[in-house]
Amino acid sequence: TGATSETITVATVNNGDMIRMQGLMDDFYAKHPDIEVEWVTLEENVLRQRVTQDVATKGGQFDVMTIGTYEVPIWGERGWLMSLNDMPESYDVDDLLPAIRDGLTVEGELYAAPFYGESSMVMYRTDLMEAAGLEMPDAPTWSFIKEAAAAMTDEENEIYGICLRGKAGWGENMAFLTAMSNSYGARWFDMDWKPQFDSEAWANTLNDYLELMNSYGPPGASGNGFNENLALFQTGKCGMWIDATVAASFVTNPKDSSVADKVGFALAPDNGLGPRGNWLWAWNLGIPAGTKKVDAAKAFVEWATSKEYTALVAGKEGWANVPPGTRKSLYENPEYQDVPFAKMTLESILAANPKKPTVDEVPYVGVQFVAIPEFQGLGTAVGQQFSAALAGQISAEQALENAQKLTEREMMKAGYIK
Amino acid sequence: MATKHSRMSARLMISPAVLLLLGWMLIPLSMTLYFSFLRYNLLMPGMEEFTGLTNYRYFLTDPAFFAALWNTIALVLGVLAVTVVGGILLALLLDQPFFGQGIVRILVIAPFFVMPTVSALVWKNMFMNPVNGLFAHAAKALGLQPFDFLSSAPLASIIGIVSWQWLPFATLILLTALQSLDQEQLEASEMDGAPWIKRFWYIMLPHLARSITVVILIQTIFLLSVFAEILVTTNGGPGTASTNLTYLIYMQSLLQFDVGGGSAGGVVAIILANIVAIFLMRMIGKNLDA
Amino acid sequence: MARTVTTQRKLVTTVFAWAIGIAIFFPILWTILTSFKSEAVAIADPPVWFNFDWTLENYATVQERSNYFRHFMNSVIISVGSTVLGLIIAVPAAWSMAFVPSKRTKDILMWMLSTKMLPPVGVLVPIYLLFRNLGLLDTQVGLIIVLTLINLPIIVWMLYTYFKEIPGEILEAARMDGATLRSEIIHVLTPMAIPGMASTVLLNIILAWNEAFWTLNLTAAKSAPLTAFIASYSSPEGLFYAKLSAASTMAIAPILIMGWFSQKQLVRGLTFGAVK
Amino acid sequence: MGRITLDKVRKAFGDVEVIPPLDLTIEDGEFVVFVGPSGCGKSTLLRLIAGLEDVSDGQIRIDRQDATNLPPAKRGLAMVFQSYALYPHMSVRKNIAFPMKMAGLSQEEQERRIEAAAKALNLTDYLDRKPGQLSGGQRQRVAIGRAIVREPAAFLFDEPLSNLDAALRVGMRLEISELHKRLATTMVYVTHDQVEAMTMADKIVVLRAGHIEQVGSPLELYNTPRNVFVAGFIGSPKMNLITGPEAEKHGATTIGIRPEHLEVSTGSGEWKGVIGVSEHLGSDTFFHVNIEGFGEPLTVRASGEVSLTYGDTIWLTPNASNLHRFDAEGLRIAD
Amino acid sequence: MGRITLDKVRKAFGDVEVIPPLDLTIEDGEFVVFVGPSGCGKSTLLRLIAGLEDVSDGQIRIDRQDATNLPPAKRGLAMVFQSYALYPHMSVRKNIAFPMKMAGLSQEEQERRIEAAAKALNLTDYLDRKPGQLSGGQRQRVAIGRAIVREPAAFLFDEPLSNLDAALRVGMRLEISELHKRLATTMVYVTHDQVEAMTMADKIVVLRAGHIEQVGSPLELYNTPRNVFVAGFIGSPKMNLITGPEAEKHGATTIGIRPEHLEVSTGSGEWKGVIGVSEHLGSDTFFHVNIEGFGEPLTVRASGEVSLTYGDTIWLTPNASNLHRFDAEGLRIAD
Ligand SMILES: Nc1ncnc2c1ncn2[C@@H]1O[C@H](COP(=O)(O)OP(=O)(O)OP(=O)(O)O)[C@@H](O)[C@H]1O
Ligand SMILES: Nc1ncnc2c1ncn2[C@@H]1O[C@H](COP(=O)(O)OP(=O)(O)OP(=O)(O)O)[C@@H](O)[C@H]1O
Ligand SMILES: [Mg+2]
Ligand SMILES: [Mg+2]
Repeated sequence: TGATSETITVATVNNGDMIRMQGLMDDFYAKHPDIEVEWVTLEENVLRQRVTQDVATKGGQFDVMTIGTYEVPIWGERGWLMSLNDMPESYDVDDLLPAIRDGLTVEGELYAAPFYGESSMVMYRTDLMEAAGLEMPDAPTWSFIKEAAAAMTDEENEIYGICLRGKAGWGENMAFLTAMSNSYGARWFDMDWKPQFDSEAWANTLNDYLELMNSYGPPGASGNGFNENLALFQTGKCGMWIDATVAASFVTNPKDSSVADKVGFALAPDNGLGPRGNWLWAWNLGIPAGTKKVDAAKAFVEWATSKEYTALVAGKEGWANVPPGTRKSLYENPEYQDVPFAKMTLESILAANPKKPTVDEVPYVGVQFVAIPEFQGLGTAVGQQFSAALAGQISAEQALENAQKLTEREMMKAGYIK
Repeated sequence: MATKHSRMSARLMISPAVLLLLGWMLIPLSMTLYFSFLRYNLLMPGMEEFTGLTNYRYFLTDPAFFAALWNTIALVLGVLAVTVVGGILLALLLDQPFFGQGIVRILVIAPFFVMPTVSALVWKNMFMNPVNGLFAHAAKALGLQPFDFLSSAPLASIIGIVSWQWLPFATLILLTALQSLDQEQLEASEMDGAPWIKRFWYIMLPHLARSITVVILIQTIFLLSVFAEILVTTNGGPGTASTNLTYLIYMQSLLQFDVGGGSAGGVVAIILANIVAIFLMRMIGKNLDA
Repeated sequence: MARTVTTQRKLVTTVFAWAIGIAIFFPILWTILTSFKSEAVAIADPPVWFNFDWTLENYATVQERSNYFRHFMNSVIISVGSTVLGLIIAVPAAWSMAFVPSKRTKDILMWMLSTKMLPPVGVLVPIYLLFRNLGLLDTQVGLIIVLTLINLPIIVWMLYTYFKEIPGEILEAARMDGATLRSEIIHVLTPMAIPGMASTVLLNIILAWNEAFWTLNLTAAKSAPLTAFIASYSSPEGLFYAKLSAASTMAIAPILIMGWFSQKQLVRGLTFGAVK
Repeated sequence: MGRITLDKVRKAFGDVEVIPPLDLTIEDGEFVVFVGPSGCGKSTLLRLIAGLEDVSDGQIRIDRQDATNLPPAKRGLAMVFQSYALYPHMSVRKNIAFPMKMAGLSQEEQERRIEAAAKALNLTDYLDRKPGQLSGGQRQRVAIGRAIVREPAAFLFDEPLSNLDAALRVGMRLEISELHKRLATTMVYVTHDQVEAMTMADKIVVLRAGHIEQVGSPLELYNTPRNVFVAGFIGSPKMNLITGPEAEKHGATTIGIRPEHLEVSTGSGEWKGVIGVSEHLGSDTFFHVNIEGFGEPLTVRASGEVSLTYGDTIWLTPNASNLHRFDAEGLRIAD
Repeated sequence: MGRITLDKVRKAFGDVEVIPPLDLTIEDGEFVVFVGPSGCGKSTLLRLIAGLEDVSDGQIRIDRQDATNLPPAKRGLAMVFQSYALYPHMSVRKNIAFPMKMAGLSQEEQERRIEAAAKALNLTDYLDRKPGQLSGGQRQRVAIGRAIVREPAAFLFDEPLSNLDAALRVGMRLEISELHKRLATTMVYVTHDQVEAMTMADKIVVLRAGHIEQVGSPLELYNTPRNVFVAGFIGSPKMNLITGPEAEKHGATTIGIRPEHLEVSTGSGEWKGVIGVSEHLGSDTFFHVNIEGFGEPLTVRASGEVSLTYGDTIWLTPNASNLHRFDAEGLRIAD
């Protein structure tokens, strides 16, 4: 690095794709010898807290931040992010999947570049399904899922029909439950921002969820998040798992997974009401408005989210491991089409609609979240109630009642309702 | 010792420490106090406005507040009970002659050096995990249903983890104290016809009183702000079953970025901590003078 | 009780004490063992004890992911720096309290301790803003200052208890011998308090090394210590017990080794005046 | 009631034999004092009797009963420690009551005995204080009180007065003597203080390196020390010991003469010397006199005030009947 | 060189006046001993002279110079503490060198003085040891060595021997006396030991509650104590003080007679009494004699061994010329 070299600090989440990128930096350095990158790798919740705090107080500790689709519109609106509309031609902005790109655009300005996108889907064990004498349709219903779970459960051998998220957190159990509730016709708020947990639809959602987990789920489910479930599934303890599409590459990777060759995929279940129980999410790279190293930061964002990067990963680690869900061109690539979960991932992403997530109309944007600043706290608090219900500490009714009350309280405090 | 000159130097020499700590306390404290009267969310800059006691009203009427208060007390008392009783028993054991005393002492001390985050991670994943954890393996080997520690008994599990970290500290101090007990006192009581258990009760335990007080004081200071262990293991849940005050404030100010509400919580916590402090200081003051 | 302890009784005690010692140490032992296993072996049921293919792969993976050495150096600089700074401030203060006590001495001491009871989360935002304005975010100096302030009460208290055990007559003798206050502290008090100082230093390094709230929140990359290093492992994807174990072992090993080597000093000094 | 017999009692710590096989009988009601240089095994011997140490060999009998393997509490002895070993967290009353509480005595009986002991020891006003609030002498009395109430077969004292200042020591010495007169219980007392040994003992046991050098009444030891060691050890100021030609004149390897048995004259006498340091106490005057041919200066005591001083020449005459003679082995040569 | 004058020196701790205004002159080269009961202010007075405490009022002059506000280091005095106050982390050599190092003396000069002091105090072999490896007496000598090398205007000693055992105390007492003879430097010495005061002092200052009760040479104090307090305080064993009708017979409120000034007879004498405790030291015998009409028993000293014992009746006759008479205020009535 020469005398003119610039050092940028990149905050990332500790997931596999991001970590893989850290191993591929030689390519970036070769192209940008005058830039050095410092990594700050944090667990999701900590990351979110740290970057939000930094961007809101203009702390200036980071030059590039990894943020979710939840943050981008809120931050963009507040002018906390640099616009990325001036990306060079070669970046090919139009290649981004519209559903993803729309979520990152506020009033015509693109505020973050998607690193990977995901939805959720059903992953299941083909061998167990076969043994149970069932066949998974491409678009199953919730009742089929229940039936299959019952059929696959074999507690004696530590095989649990279904693994779902139970750990409290708006990005953990509430991501799943909110998405699930959409397919039940439930919603967080009505058009007057009145919380809806006292609705029939929510009661059905929660009761079904609890019944599934209590009867066919693994023990300790109230502490399970994405990672815990992944470990369970990889070790062959789950019959089905409904979770992020990115998980597909892990469960089919023979190095880590003992069931790599016995996994099938299906769309998230529905209840025949229209919406399916899947979500839409992307991890994106954004540049905080305060940074003094705009050019270097942009160069990095461009590199990390480019088609070339995808090709680089494919070359080094195979197509199954490229960051999915951001570009049309990837799904048009014949080599990628050979990847077993490619089709289902794309379909899942296309099946989600952040602007109209549920049956009834809502005043907010977001499939598995509500894009208002208060949602992090709200989602987590409600998530804790549901997690307590799952742990058997309170009843479902009690959990819903608590959720309703605390949401009302917070919305009142925040001034949405009188 | 007590000439005017030395008194003056003394005042001069203590002032850096006092002024620094005063600054460390007063500057953030006054800012916190100020924020606590504002409607102030980090995510909504420019909308700060004075709201009087609203933040306090919301914080104090939050059902989670009482749960957190209770959990804080339970956590502190639980860990204290385990570490003090366990520490005394361990100190008694380590005070006996046996082979390899030095090595065993090293083994017993070790948890004290482990970062809270690391210990929480290790306990949570490798021991208490109901599927892959070692306890689950053990339970299954015995033909029992694995117990789901962190969701069925979250607070107790955290108490266990924290106790594991603090047990060495209590043991060390109590062991030193035990070894400082005048042997002649023990011999005198033996001559006086006291059997072992009475010697322990009437002679050793009173001798340890002062050290126990110190252990309680120091540990309370650290236990009131236990945070990493909760964040890593249970995130305060399920529900609010393992949320303590520190964690509650964390949720307010750093998850919801409600600086106003969090500050109000901070002020409440500071007041409560000071009540505990006064209580403790009284106790320790009495015991340390004697 | 200098009566002969029968060998039999000693054996029983030995077995018992070792069992408990190993039980207490077990989580650490298991972590270290696991760090040498492959991920699959790490979660094997029944557990595998020693009979597995020992591998260093996890360490390699961990090192590849983050620059261990830099975090380590930051930890060293921050914990040693805050300890040295703390001593410089605390020695004079403890001198005053121990040798020129006044009615308020104990109140001051207790007040100092009570500052430690402030919940850090309650004042994070103000401190963060303050640090931003002073340009101290993600600097070693900033962390040294914070950790010094956090641990100062403990340092002062410990030193105070050691100093109090030093007979005032010795300092008076030095004064009679023509020593100035400075040489009194440097030539007489400090060397006499070496054992106590050693254990103060050790305890403070341990506390600073393990402090996870401020170090995590006030740093980004440049000055992040090992607590930040471990933060990225709190839930990686897939099977991670072995990698977690390797990272954990790397994070605690330095302080564990230091602690073991100096446990005599630590134990001797860790009394906080609890023992008369 | 309190006869203690040691029969070939031996004690070794590891490989070090601290007490070679030793026989000793302490009669009922006797006041026996163990003296000897530091490290000679006085405390060890006492602790063997108490049961606080196990004997390596031999037998201890208390009242004809074999007590060798009895635990301390069962031997019926009470011990007063040098450090007093009071229980610092208990009031004086509780301290004194402790052995009775352990023995399960009734509350009234306890009260009665505490009252009696407190009165005898002048502690009545201090019963509710903690030991920390008492002076050294008062603490010592509490320790004795705690021993008395058990009504033991014998009392064991390990240098009980050595932590007190001179004036107090004199007082406590008298009190213990009176106590012994009153209770007539066996007492075994360890000290390295000359005066205590001489004034309190019925029988003194002089120990050296775990060996008994001589056993006898104080005046026996003063008048007829069995060897040079005892001669030099008993008496204060120390006996002057002279070797060389002067001793040979008396047909001995060593002769000894006590400072109080030398006559001083400014005119004439047997030995001519020059006064070195002189100490005038009013009641007595001590001279350190350098005599040619003698190695060490002789210490001389003169009664009352004698106005001789540094550098004066004087003559000393030993009182023939008080001259002690010892042979090459250091043993006394009988007259 | 070393004349110290206290002029109306007063000291109060807070509201408690420990030393009421007090005048005292210590002449150059004098050996002055402060005695008095515990807590009477001896140490405080010494520390005022040293500068370790501020005077509340009055003036301290050292060699005619006002030293009242000088810091300790500037007064040119050296102090030897009861606890020795050696620097435990320094070798004996370093300990002794410390004051010279502080004064910035040259290396050679330091060496020279250390050699000299070590030789004088018999410490040459121990120069490289740490204080922890020395016996009590050796430590005390190091403390003195450290004081000597500064060549101070005066030495201050605060009970320097009270931590030593009896035998060592005698030896060190002699050494300090000899040192004083040799150096002829002013020495101020605090003790509560009778014998030390009597044997070492040129001048004794008797203090009570911060007041000077009497100043004089040891024998002056022994022979003509100015009041009952001094009479009772100086001399060992204590003077017998008798009040009541017997005293009135001699035209006094209190009469005093020292134990060594009472003649014992089994036949006849002035006072008839019964022997209580008797202490036989060989060289002397002390009787505690109960006499009807006298409150306290009288202590009597007889030279050598006297074979009287508990319960015997004897007659005592005071030596008339040694009888002290005191009035109602306790002041001496001149003969
Ligand atoms: N527990 C022990 N282990 C090994 N040696 C011991 C032990 N206790 C005493 N000794 C040794 O036994 C010898 C006699 O010790 P003891 O305490 O009986 O002497 P003492 O006559 O009481 O001396 P002092 O007058 O100093 O109290 C000493 O050499 C001592 O070092
Ligand atoms: N720093 C102090 N603060 C308050 N009172 C003090 C202080 N130092 C001494 N005193 C009081 O002053 C009085 C005289 O004390 P000092 O130490 O001079 O007595 P002393 O004659 O040396 O006694 P001792 O023979 O016991 O050493 C005592 O009543 C003591 O309690
Ligand atoms: Mg002894
Ligand atoms: Mg004094």
